[in-house]
This record gives sequence, structure tokens and C-alpha cells, in this order.
Amino acid sequence: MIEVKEPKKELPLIGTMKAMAVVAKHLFQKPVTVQYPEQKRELPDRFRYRIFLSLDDCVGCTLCEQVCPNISIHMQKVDRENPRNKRKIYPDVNFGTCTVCRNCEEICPTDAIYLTHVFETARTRNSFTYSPEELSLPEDEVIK
Amino acid sequence: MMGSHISKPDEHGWVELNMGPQHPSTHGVLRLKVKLDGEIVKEVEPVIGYLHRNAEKICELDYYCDSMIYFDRMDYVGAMNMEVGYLEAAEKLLGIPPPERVQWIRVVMAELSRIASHLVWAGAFGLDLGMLTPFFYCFVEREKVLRIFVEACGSRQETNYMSIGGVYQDFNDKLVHDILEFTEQFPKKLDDIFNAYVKNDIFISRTKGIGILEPEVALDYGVTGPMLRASGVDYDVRKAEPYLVYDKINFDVPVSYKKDNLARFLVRFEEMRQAIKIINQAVKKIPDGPYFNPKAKKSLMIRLRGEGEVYARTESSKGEFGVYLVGDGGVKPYRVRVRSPSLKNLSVLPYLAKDQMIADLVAISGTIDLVFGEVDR
Amino acid sequence: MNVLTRLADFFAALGHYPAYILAYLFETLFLIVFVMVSLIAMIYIFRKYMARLQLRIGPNRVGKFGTLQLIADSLKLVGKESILPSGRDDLPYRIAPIIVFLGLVMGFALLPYGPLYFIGSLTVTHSDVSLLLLFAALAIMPIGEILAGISSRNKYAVVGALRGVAKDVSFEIPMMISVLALVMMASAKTANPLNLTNLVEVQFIPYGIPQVIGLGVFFIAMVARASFSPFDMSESDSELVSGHSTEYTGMRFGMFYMGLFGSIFLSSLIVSLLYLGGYNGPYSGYAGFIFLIIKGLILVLISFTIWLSVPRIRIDKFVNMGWKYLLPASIINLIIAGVLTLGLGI
Amino acid sequence: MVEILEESTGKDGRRVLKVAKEDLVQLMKELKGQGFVHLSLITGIDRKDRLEVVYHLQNLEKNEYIAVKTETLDERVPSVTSVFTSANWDEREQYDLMGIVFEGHPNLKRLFLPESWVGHPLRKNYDISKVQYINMDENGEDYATFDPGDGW
Repeated sequence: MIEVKEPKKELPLIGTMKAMAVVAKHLFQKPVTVQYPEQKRELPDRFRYRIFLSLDDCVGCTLCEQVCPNISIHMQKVDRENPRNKRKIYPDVNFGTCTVCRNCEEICPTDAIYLTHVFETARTRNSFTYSPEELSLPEDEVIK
Repeated sequence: MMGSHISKPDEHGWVELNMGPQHPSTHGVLRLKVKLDGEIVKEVEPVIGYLHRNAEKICELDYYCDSMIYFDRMDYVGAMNMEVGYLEAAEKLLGIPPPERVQWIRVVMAELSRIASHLVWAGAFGLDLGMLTPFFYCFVEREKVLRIFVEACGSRQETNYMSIGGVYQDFNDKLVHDILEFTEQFPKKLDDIFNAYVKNDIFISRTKGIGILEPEVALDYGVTGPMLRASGVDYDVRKAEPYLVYDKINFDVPVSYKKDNLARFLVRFEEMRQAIKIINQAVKKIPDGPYFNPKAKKSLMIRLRGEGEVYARTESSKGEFGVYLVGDGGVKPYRVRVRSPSLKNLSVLPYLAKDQMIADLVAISGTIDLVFGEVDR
Repeated sequence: MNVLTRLADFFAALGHYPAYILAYLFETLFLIVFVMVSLIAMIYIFRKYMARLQLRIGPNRVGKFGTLQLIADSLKLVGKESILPSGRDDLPYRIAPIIVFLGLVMGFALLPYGPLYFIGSLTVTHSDVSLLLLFAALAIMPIGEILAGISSRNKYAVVGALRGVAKDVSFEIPMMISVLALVMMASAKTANPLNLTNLVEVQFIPYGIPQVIGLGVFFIAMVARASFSPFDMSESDSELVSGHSTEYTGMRFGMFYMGLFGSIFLSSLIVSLLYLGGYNGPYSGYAGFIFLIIKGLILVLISFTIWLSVPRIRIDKFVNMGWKYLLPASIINLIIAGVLTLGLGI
Repeated sequence: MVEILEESTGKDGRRVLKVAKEDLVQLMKELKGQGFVHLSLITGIDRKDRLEVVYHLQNLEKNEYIAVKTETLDERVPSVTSVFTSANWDEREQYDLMGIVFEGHPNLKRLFLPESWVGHPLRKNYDISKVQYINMDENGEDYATFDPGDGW
């Protein structure tokens, strides 16, 4: 335990001026702002946002649907030949409610669903849900 | 604004004023029904629940491993502390203790997020008092902490970094290097922020001797954390009932006997300095080993079963954060109960703000350090 | 030779009176343009300066370095719908922002601006009691704020207006007493010390040096007059939402906003005129106006630093300060001024 | 002296006392006399056939943390606000979400939800598929409604 001492009492006005000097000192420091669309900070390796789905790897086990805390993932029927996915069900993701918790990526037994560095997504309110095919496409193709 | 129109004063000649839920100083969605006698606050009635999501019910409907993100969203400015609190309970209930390495990692992350939380508080408190600039210095520093979080787990605020029996992703040398770099430059910046506040006569006059909370009253209302310690009660869960590896770390608990706003301010700043001390020790001591308990393998995440009752408490940045878990042997918890420190600390506001001025009501509610995700849950 | 006579000469062909009427009209127009330009410059400087203090960049998208940002903002304010609260007291509610803005322009009109190169003196008003007129004009602005607070029928606004009254009462008297000391000192040198031009021109030594206490008291009073932090109790945004201007939107709010920044510039100019030698300086016959603006801008930057780094003082503490510290200090300053004038003959 | 029905140790190593609800206030008073000055948490648990209320108490000097349990069949439990002020909001919260009526509480109103909310969400038989919407009336008070058009 340590007792916190009250700071030394400053002379009236002198203390205020010292505090002002502390603030005014920052006038000569570089701004920290990043001008976003022109400048971009590099993303750390583990940064995660947009979910991708590899249609070839997905076995349709529904584990991601079960583990999703927000019920953002639902299994959809997709007519696609895949010997590993007999039931022909693939997950879709509603990015309106997705919290990017990474649980689906962690639990996926075949690493078919994974999160990526893509974060510049722009959708309207009615199209937050990405269908399985859209999940497997790059973002700029989806927006088209 | 609803209710802010002039109405007839009541029988005492008091005027009712409705501050919030959208008000610049209420840190979210606090609504205060205030009875005013001129400038003097005669009665305060906090009205809460505008951010209520009933996280307890949602946790009951989900698997044990899924509840983490709802705990992140309770104290969203210091999410790691919430995760530690939940896992303390869940791991005891499920019988999956984390490996040694994980415990040290969790200590580092919890203390980093304590710094992040206190920095938000310090900046917002300045805004409450009308200081515009130190807010930005606090957030510049906080951004560095959040950058470390992104590097560790990919998310800034709602991290979802820890999982039952471990952490999702391991520490690496770059992270350790970044954390050490941060702890090296942070104390100097912290002193700058500190001086920008306490050297100011007006700041001292706004905080000193205002909002005095006697220790008996504080305990009676269930106040914990920095507020309780600023009232002169030397109590910290990290010391009293050490969880993780806090008993192997050398740190001090700051206490003040002045009981006022200034004391709370000073205690929180000292806590940040102590947190740096803890991080510096813990980062260097992280042992090698697995970062995941093999009993909680990834594919088994949703099949964990727990039975019995566990109450675990941790020292979050706001105070004593308790999680009471009741399991019935199923894959989902039977009952989850959260003791949120902000809620208890808020309940003392009507007592503190009685017969103070409006300006002091704002200052006092600033020192309580409210985060509404946690109050309303 | 000043602007007025030059303009009158220009219109001399129209006869004596029409020429002077036109000259006054044009001069007023120039003045309003000057006020608007300085307001925009003030807000731009404030935003850039605030941004740099806060480790940001500030406006930089509209125009080069964001210089057109303010024009865009004012267009936005003009284009916005002015929402009128239903329970308002209509006439005071509507005229309150105009009163504030009018007080501001009148204050600017009464200042002596000093000579600028070949144009000559830029002073608009040539009155022998311009000092009195100036403080009369300054007293108009708070009336507008109080009217706004009371007429908009909002509890926050009423509390803000009440605070404004308490604030004005407590700094007005020390301010006037410290100005009295100035007049006392100037009266030894000039026959007409109430004329601002005379008051400035007798400052061979700026009055801020013999009257340090007076400068301090007057500067604090001027900061309180402009009502920014630490003395923005009447519109304290974290307590009373926005104080007296809570219920104002659109251009009406814009007038209060401009009133705030204008009065910062105005009070800086007044302080530099009264205490820092105004437009006196080397080659002041040619560049006096520039000296005045530079001194004013330095004071403006100091004011902004105070605004951005000091917390808001509590209203009762401020009233205490006004009556217990500022008033005695200003009286002491008056005595010192008396001693200096009569005893030492400075 | 209060009759303690059962004394056990929980999975977390904390002492658990079980009492009848009639003895609750008396026990709390005694515990407060023994130094348990901090009532940390009140939890209601819906056991389907009965409601269980758990009080977590803390003794700061001895550094001891215990739980007191009581049960009720008719949703009624005596309030302990007369002993601990901190029980005030906790009991309101449990009344709000769990529907436990604390007898003798000075101001037993809902804490989070508006007064007109139907049901208590933490009950096991609460139907979460019925959505309730919240709106505000002219006086600034909230009310709940089942009509989606009326809510926000």
C-alpha cells in the first residue's frame, strides 16, 4: 500500500501558467492524425475483419452456425458439386450483426472459413448478408 | 429536449431538471432527474437502463465459450479485464485451469486495458470540467495501447482475446518489444497529462474537498475499486484474493485518505503508474510453454460442461468485478450473474451530489468513472 | 488624414453633406467587411491552433489548407432550418442574436485602428468620449445573451442566463476601476483622456508596465466578457448543454458563435490598445495598424491557449474572485496610478 | 441465534450458509455485527419450482467472502435494505429481471426496464420470441408495448 500524496501547492496563477505551458508545448509536436484515404497505416498481421469462405473446403458441419454468438451465420443450400459436402449446405454471414469474434474461424475443422485483412466494405442496409458465393469472392467483385 | 422546458416549481420551490440521456456530460446514456433550488442540487435520481441488453440472459442461451464477447461489451473501454473476470469463474466451473504462460499473458493484457480504461476516464473527466485539450493526449496514449491489442488479437476494443483455458493467439517477440517500448515512453507522457491537470489552480479548486465519500458510507453502498481506495480503505482484490499470478508480482495499492474528487483522480493516476510497474515485471517473466490448455481444444469449445456454483471476483478498472456462474451439467450455463462495479458506484451518486452545485454534480459523476455497457449490461 | 476625409474628398463633387453621408456609409460597409473577415480569420486560426495543440491537423479538405472550410460552414449554417421552440417569447427570442452581433460591430466601430501606409488613419469614429462609448457598446452584448436565455423557455438556458448575470455583475466594476486608473494617468498628459486616440498616443511607455495589476485585472475581465473557458459558465457545455444558446439553431446560433469569436478579437484589440501601446511602435505613422493587429493576434493566441487548457471555474468561485480579489486589486491599482501620476509625474 | 439449515463449501472454496427466508434479516444483522459490512451481490436463481436468492457478503478485515442462500416458493423474500443500503439497487434489479418481490423495500420499482414491461426476462419460462418495443410518452417516461409500429 502506498498513500497518494496531494500535489505540492502552486502559487496562484503560476501553477495555471505551468499547466498552460504543458499544453502549449504540444504545439511543436507532430500531429498524430492519419489522412485516411490517402495515407493508410499498415495493418498488423492478426488484424481481422472480412470473413472469407473456401467453398471447396467447407464440409457443411454447421459448427460455425452453432458457435456464432450473435446468430449471424446461417446455413444455406447451395447447388454445387463438392464430394466433401454431401448435404450441400454452406454458411452465409450477416455482417450487420457480426462482431468479428473469430469463433467461427477457430472452430472450423477444415479451415474453410477464415477472417482476413479486408476491411473496406460498403453495403447498404438490406445487403449486409453475404451469401456463400459472395463470401468466397474478393470484396471488389462482391460490390459489383 | 424532453422535460427541460420550464414547468411550475414544486412545493419546496424546486425545479425539476432532466439531464440526459443525451447530455454532454453523462458519459453515455445516464439520465439524472435533478431537483434544483437555483444552482443547488437538492435531489438526484439516476434513471438507467437505456443500454440494457440483458447480457445475463444472452449468456444463458449461449455456450460457455461464446459469452466472452458479451463480457467484452460490458466495460468496452477496458475489455480485457472483463474477460479475465469471466474466465476466472468459467475455468473454475469447467475445471480447466490455464497454463502458467497464459496467466502471465493475461496479467499483462489486463493491466494494459486498465491503463486504456483509466486514460479514457482521465480525458473525459477533463471534458466534464471544461478542459478540452488533455482529452486528446489521453487518447493518443490510449491509441498506442489499442495498437498493441490489435497486434495481439486483431481487434481494438472488443478484443475476444482470451478463451477458456488459454488465449486465442500466442505472444511473440514483436509484441513483447512493442509493450516494452510503450511502457518506456508512457510514464513521461503520463506525467505531462498529470501536470496539465493538477498544476492548474482552477482544477484543484474544482476537485479538492468536493464530493467527500466517507469510508463507512462507501462500504454501505457497495462502492469498490479506486473510489473505495480514495476513501481510505486499503482494499484491492488483487492483493486480498490474488487471482492469476498477482501474488508473484511486486506492486503497491494506492490509497488516499482525502476522500474527495481530487483523491479519486490521484488514485487512478497512481494506478496507471503501478500498472506500468506490473507490466514491466510480467512481460519479462512470461515463461515458455503452451498457450492453450489441451483439455479445451478448439474443436471441443462448444462441448464443455460445467456443474456447480462458482463466484469469482477480479479487480477491474472500475472496481470489484464479480461473476457468479451456476452450471447444471449442460453445455450452456444455467445462470450467469455479473456484479458490475459501475452500477454500485453509481448508486452512491444521489448521496454524493445532494446539496452540491450543478457544476459539482457533473464533476462528481465524472469521478465515478461510469461505463454504461457495464452499468446496464 | 483619415479614411473618412479621403472618402469625403472623393465624393466632394456631390456637395458637403451628401459627400459625408456617403463617406460614412462606405466606411460602415468597410467596417462590416473588416469584422466579417476578421471573424472568419479568427475561427480559422482557432481551429488550426486548437488542432495543433491537440496533435491534430485541423481543417484541410476544403480549399488549400482548409481556408474555405469556414465559408462552407457558414453556408451550411445559413442553409439550415432555424427551429423555433414552441414556448418561446417571440420578440426577445428573435432579437437576442441580433443584439449580440450589433454590440460586437459597434465595439469594432469605436476602436482607433491607427494609420496604415498611405491610406492614413483607419479610425472610424472620431468622438471625444469614445472610451465611454466603447464600454457602453460592450455592455450591450451580455443583454442579448440574457434575453436569449430567458426568452427561449428552457431550464438550461435560464440557468445559463442567471449565471451570465451573476458573472457580469462581478467583473464589471473591477474592470471599470482599472480603466479609471488609465484615464487618471493619461489625464496628466492630455486634455481629453476619454478619447481613445489620445489615450493610445500618450503611451510612450505602454501602460501595462506601470499598471501590471491593472493589466491583469482588465485581461481577466475581458476573458470573462468574451465568455470562453475558464469563464464560460453561462454556456458551459458539459453542465448546461449550451447555456443561453441551447434552443438556437441555424444562423441565429451562428450569430452567437460569431459573437464569441468576435468578442475574443475585440477584447484582445482593446487590451492591446489600452495597455500595450496599441498602434504605437517604430514607424507607427506608416504601420501602426499592423502593430495593432500583431499585438492583438498575440493576445488572441494567449486567450486560445487559456481556453483550451484551463477547466471551467465554478460560478460561486468566480463571483467570489470578482468581489474578493479583483475589486481590491483594481483599487490598489488605482492608488498606484494616483501615486505615479501625482507623486512622480509619469 | 439463527438456525442455519445447511453449511457447505462451494466449488470456489467459499462458505455457503443456507437459511429459511424468515430468518434472513436476523442473520444479516448478525453477520453485519461480525464484520461482514459489505453486501457485494444479490442473485436470484430460477430453479423452475422455486426461486433461490443468494447474497454474497464480504468481511474486509478477515478477508472472508461468504454466500448466504435462501429459498422461496411464493416469489417473496424479506428485503435487507434496512441492514445494507447497497441492497437497494440490487433488489430492484432482481425484482426487475427475476420477479422476486422483496417485502419491505422502500422503493421497489424496475431498475432497467420500463414499468409497463410484461414479464421478467431472466425467468426460465420467459418467452423471448415476443418482442417488446420501448417508446417515450410526452412526460419523458418510458413505456413498453408489443406493437412494433408504436415503438422506435
